[in-house]
Amino acid sequence: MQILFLKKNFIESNFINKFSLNNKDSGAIFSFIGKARPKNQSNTILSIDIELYEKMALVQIKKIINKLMKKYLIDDYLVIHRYGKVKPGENIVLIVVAAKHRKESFRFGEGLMDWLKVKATFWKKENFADGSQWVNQKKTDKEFIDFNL
Amino acid sequence: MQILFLKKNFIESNFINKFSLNNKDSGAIFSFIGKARPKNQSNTILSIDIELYEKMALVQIKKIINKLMKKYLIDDYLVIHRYGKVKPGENIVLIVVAAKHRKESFRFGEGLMDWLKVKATFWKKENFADGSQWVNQKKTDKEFIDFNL
Amino acid sequence: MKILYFAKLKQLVGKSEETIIIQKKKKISQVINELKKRNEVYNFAFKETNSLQYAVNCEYVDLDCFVTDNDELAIFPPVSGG
Amino acid sequence: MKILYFAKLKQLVGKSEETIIIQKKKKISQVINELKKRNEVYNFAFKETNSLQYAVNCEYVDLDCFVTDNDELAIFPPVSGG
Repeated sequence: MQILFLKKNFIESNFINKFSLNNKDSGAIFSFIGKARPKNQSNTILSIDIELYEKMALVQIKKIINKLMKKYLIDDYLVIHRYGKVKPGENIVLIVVAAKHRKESFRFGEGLMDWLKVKATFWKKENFADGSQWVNQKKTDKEFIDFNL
Repeated sequence: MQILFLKKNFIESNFINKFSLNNKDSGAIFSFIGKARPKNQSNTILSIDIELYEKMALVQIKKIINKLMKKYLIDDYLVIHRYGKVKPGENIVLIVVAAKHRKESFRFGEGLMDWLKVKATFWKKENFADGSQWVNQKKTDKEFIDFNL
Repeated sequence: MKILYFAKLKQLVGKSEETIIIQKKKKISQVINELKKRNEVYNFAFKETNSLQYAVNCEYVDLDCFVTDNDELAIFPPVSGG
Repeated sequence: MKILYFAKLKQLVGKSEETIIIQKKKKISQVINELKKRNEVYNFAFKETNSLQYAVNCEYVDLDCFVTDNDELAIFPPVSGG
């Protein structure tokens, strides 16, 4: 039951391994890693700056988790999100969920990512060789929230 | 693009870490670990014997993957399944999927697990202190295939 | 033709594989009826043919499928991996 | 009342936070109208108020929401984490 905001790159496997060992009795461990991509269409991304409104991100992610925990029976979760400067290939987000049954772990993990994308107060700016650009919220993510509110 | 059947326990994080590094350009890495549970209802499970019809399991898993790859755009996958004697808490199955977008990695990974449960030729026998019992296919898994055939 | 048995069926039949001779072709249901006539062990093992699954050369088939002497027939209870 | 700006809006306004005085209570839309009157920088930054998001004390609200002097108002473009 942990939410971490990290400034430095992290090795996902250390966290997944420890999480899995801590939840030996859970039959299902779901995990999702979101990584910084090297290109935006044809533009090479040199780095991504992630801005964070920490206090609100924590409030919002806890709210999402409370809501999902009422719907799906899970044993444990871990959420890690980077902020600051991120290089292509590095991890941005890691979600790990332990449950007795795989379907609950899938629904919880996927729902957490869907809501995190539209509620957690992070903003990405992509830096190119010739300038930089704030990342817009994805249309499909926006549609998800319009549909589910 | 790897399918492994392992007799010995494996550390999932080693595989996930290597897989993630090999797919630096994929924005989304999905993974699912299925572990041996310590109890069946109130009966303590001492170990699980997993029987494998290897040739057919490989044929069937490849078929599932080919079908899913026509529906979902993914970059890479890894499937590991144990056979032989497994102790509670040890990993039985690991699925890792790399894709450009998270939704494709989720749909592919979840579909792969759903089909694997009803098509891959593995059989589990749970060993208790006072005997052993073959595991029946779950009703929900059976319903999935009846609905999707 | 090679016949493979797995899991509980293997325990009931008491062996993991055997070879029978198929002249030309035969339906799987017919193969099983002939096995059941051998003795009580086979008769009991194949009591509920509808709760078993059948594969010819690694592909799922049903009881109506024909097999020839070169095929590999596998018979087993529903799988329970993952 | 503390106002926080994030991401592109922070760049446009040229600061990450500032404090204004609210007597009794005011709608957020009214707060923004007053900011826009200050100068061209604010006027431009808040040109499209519908494409911005608003939060009071870490909860999402809309432009009709009232704020008081003890609140923390945050204004930002739609989030893009994950």
